[in-house]
Amino acid sequence: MDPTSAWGMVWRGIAALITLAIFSFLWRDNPVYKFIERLWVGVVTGYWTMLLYYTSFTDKVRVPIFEEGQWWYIFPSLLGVLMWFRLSKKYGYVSRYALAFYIGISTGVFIPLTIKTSILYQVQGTIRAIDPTWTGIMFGIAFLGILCSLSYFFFSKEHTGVLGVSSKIGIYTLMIGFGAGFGLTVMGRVALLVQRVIFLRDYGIDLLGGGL
Amino acid sequence: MAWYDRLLAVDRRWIYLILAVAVVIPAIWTMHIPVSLSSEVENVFERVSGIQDGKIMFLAIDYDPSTMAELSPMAEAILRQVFRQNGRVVLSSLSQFGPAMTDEIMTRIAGEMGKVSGEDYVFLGYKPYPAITILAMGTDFRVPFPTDYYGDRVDDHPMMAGVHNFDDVEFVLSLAGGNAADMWIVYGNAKYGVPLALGVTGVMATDYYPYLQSGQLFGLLPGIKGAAEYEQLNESPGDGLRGIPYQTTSHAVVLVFIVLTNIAFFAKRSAQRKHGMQAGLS
Amino acid sequence: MKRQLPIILVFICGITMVIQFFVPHEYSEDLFQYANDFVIVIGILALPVGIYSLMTQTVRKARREPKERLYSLATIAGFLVMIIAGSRREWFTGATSLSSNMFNYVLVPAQATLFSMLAFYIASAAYRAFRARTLLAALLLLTAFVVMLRMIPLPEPLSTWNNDVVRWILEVPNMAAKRAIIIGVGLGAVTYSIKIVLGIERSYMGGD
Amino acid sequence: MGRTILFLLLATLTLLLLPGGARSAPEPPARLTARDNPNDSGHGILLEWEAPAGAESILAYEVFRLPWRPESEGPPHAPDTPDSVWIQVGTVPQVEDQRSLEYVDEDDERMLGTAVNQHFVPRNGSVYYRVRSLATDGTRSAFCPIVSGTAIGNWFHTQRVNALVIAIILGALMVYFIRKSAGGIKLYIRPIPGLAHIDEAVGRATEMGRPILFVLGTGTAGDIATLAAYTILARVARITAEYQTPVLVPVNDPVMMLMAQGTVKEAYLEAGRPDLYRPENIFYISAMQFPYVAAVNGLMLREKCATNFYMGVFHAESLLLAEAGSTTGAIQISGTDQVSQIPFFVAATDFTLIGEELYAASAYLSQDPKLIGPLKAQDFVKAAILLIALLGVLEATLLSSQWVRSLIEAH
Repeated sequence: MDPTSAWGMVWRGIAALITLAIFSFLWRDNPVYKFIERLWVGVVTGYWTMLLYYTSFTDKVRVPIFEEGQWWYIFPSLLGVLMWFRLSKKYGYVSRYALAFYIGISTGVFIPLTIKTSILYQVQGTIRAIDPTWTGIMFGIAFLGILCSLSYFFFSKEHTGVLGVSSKIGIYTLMIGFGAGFGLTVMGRVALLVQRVIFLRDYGIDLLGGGL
Repeated sequence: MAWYDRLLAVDRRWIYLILAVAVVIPAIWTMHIPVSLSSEVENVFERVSGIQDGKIMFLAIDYDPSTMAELSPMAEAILRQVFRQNGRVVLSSLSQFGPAMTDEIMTRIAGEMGKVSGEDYVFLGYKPYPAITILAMGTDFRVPFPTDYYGDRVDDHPMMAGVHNFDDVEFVLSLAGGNAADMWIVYGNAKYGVPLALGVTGVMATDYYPYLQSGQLFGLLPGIKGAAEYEQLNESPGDGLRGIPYQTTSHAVVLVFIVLTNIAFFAKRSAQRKHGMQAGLS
Repeated sequence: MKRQLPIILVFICGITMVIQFFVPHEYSEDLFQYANDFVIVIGILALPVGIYSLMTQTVRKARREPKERLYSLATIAGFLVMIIAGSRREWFTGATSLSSNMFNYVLVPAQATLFSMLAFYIASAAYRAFRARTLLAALLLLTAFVVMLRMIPLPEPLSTWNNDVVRWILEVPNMAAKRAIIIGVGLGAVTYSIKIVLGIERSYMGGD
Repeated sequence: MGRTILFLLLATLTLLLLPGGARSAPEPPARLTARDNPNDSGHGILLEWEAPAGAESILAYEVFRLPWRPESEGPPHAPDTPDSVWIQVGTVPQVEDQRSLEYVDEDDERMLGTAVNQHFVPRNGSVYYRVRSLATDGTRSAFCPIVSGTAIGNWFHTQRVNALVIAIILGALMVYFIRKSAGGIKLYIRPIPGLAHIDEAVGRATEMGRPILFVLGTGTAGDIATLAAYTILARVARITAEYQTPVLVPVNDPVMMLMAQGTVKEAYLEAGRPDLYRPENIFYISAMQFPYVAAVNGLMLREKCATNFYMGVFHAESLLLAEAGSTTGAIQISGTDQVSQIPFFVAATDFTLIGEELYAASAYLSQDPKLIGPLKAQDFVKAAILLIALLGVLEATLLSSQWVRSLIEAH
């Protein structure tokens, strides 16, 4: 759509109104914000429903069962239907069978995969030689930081003695890390805000410049 | 209510308002704010400044449209500078979706500055397998690229006479949005000893500083800040520097907030201590 | 039985999927795909329950308070319009259809605006929280301060010093903290998962 | 395919282009072998060969194979098939003075759209290979003798033993410590600041006569951090049942909603107040992150929640929720496993469970030996990991070897 055509201006106007309405929440909660919030929830639910229908539902339920005759896809669908029984007072318990599959499979997949990516990979990455160079020494300090930070997460031992010292250094290291994370994020968020401001500015220019 | 109490309990809407002003003003009116310079960017600038009067540098455009916002300002600034100095440049692309984008940038800038393919620049094009391509270019650019992106024989280009491999260019600068950067370090720098600098996205930057320390890279352009610094050194404001003013003002506002809130906090604490001491004495 | 069977099912599914990871054979890959589809399909088919929940709460609010009626109407109308606008595939995917206009001019700007509000919230959070009450709070605020300072043009040699310090923070303590958290989280989550598979932890399952 | 043709074309062009004269072709690679690629599904063959004499002038090796064809198109190609049928599948660079080289030919797709995939490696079927050298001056060697290999599906991934060992040790230690603590031996758990304040935070809401908000994050019901949040929700719900304070749980996933209703109902039952349970207080809003946050922010302000909990998986919404929540003066307790969001929770909420603390919460809250035992086991494994890392670094520094590191190599 041509953004300066009549319809383009109308749609962009709607977008501009929504932008201003959401920003108005910064001032205070107000009826306009509330209206947009509720409308948004309705619209997004409708969109999401149709999106799931055309993608996952079509690929995993409709096509395999009804078009390709892959009868074994009936089982996950049946379990999915069991979830609806949660709404019934009497038969609510049957939804637990579906939940059991859902949780059992998710956690079972998760266990070895997390050992691989969060433990093995990460520990592997920390094993390096500490050479007598600037980089080497910095790595040595970082390594010490990792050991101390991890020692902060010992739960079953009182943090006294050596563990007390290391966990203290650990929490200091964690705090420095958090501060850095906070400071680094400002840039990206401001960039997003500027995009909204520029969107409003351009729409304003087109509107005043006789776009309509 | 003491001044510090009022400051500590200030309505947050004042904070929103001040930040909004700090962002909106530079976003609507163009203004120029200098960025602080870092040595890794200055090093790249100095080396590129040396590409004068017929000298040749190698520019590897190894990113694709997904990281264009951060890396294209660097490519543009560097190409303009080299052409202004009458330097020449050999380009390649190791990213599958990079060549069309490279061609667009190259043709546009060459058109603006009246530069000619084959005399002032040669765009070799794209080849898969980055490691092999870099290794092969180390022997002769013609091994992986007998013809350039436009299908012309490399040997037919006057500027390529006597230019065979990395020994014949001053240095390599790779603008990379992915692992091509590592390939250049391992195969280009470690195997052939090519002087190498990288331009990378802001997120990637921390991974490459150690190579700067170890001397494997002579320079690094980190993300949009690197692009802005470069444009400032080059005195040619572009998308990099345009993104800076509102970043500077908004960061400054947040920093001032932090200072103010701490001044008020300590003022209150010392007042309380004094008060506590007097209470204790009496 | 009502309580035991689900726990046994969790155990069987969990152990099967753990073993699957160590079996590279093609049959095992097919099993993984099939099991994964269970999670996806159960997830999709639960959506009607979600919509039912949303609609009943919307209607309930409207019934209870007349002032709420307009807002409730907005939710219901928005939902129905999107369902009708997307009821045909070509309407749903068409470049200038109502469905894609709603997506581009309602959903996208709304999302981008809420996301951009973080800029304000970051500023107010900094004002409120970055007070040097304790040593830990001081470290947090000082690091954030120094990192943000890199966007401010400083006179030499301050700017070089600041650049070096920021780089050091990112490469040394920041890297150490991130890695330690990832390892800790990984280990904690694996232990928690084993507790679920073994049926020790079952608060998620709830009552009848 | 296109790439292969391009490469061949290019190679021919290169040959034509290079100045003529005395050029000796390089030696072909030596001792080529082909065997099943270990630890895969059965569609990969591992080729190994040695660099010939004069390897310094070799740029790379070109690997060729006979294409696959389905039975309907005829029997598999025999090794005496003419040169034109052979296809190039890969190029392996000769790096530095590397002596032994390898290439894995892997492809498990029979068809690419409607076309037969010639690169397919059949399970339990033979494929023929030959390799030649490409010199830095563009000349090529003759092919080395043809070899064949057969891919089979493997039943155990030998390189993943380390992960299996960790899982088994962790599981065994858990069982051991559960038994030990069930036998009456008291195990210590260090206090976790955020958790110690849960009761107080709930009490405050009661005094003010306002509801409590519990946000389970924007993950899915399959995320472990979300599941861990249910333990805390169960605890909070039990206290609120005693105090008769409503707890509002808006969720962004229907499965999570059903689970949360079950958890809260159970908690009210345990507290002896099933009559107070209101299923409508646990409701679905939207599966999408931002409209969900917009609605929760509105809810916090309109319902004037006195205490907000944020537990589970959080993304950019962490600060959106925490800042909006702080405007109402609510006490806020947060916990997430997401490294990038912890800083915002630490800054904007009153108490934060940092990463692993979220998982330890269940043990801390219940003081049940069955849940404390695993925590002890977890600490043991953590200590072992620290030790391995330390030994690995010492070994790398003092002996310049990588044995310890190779033990924990992830595959």
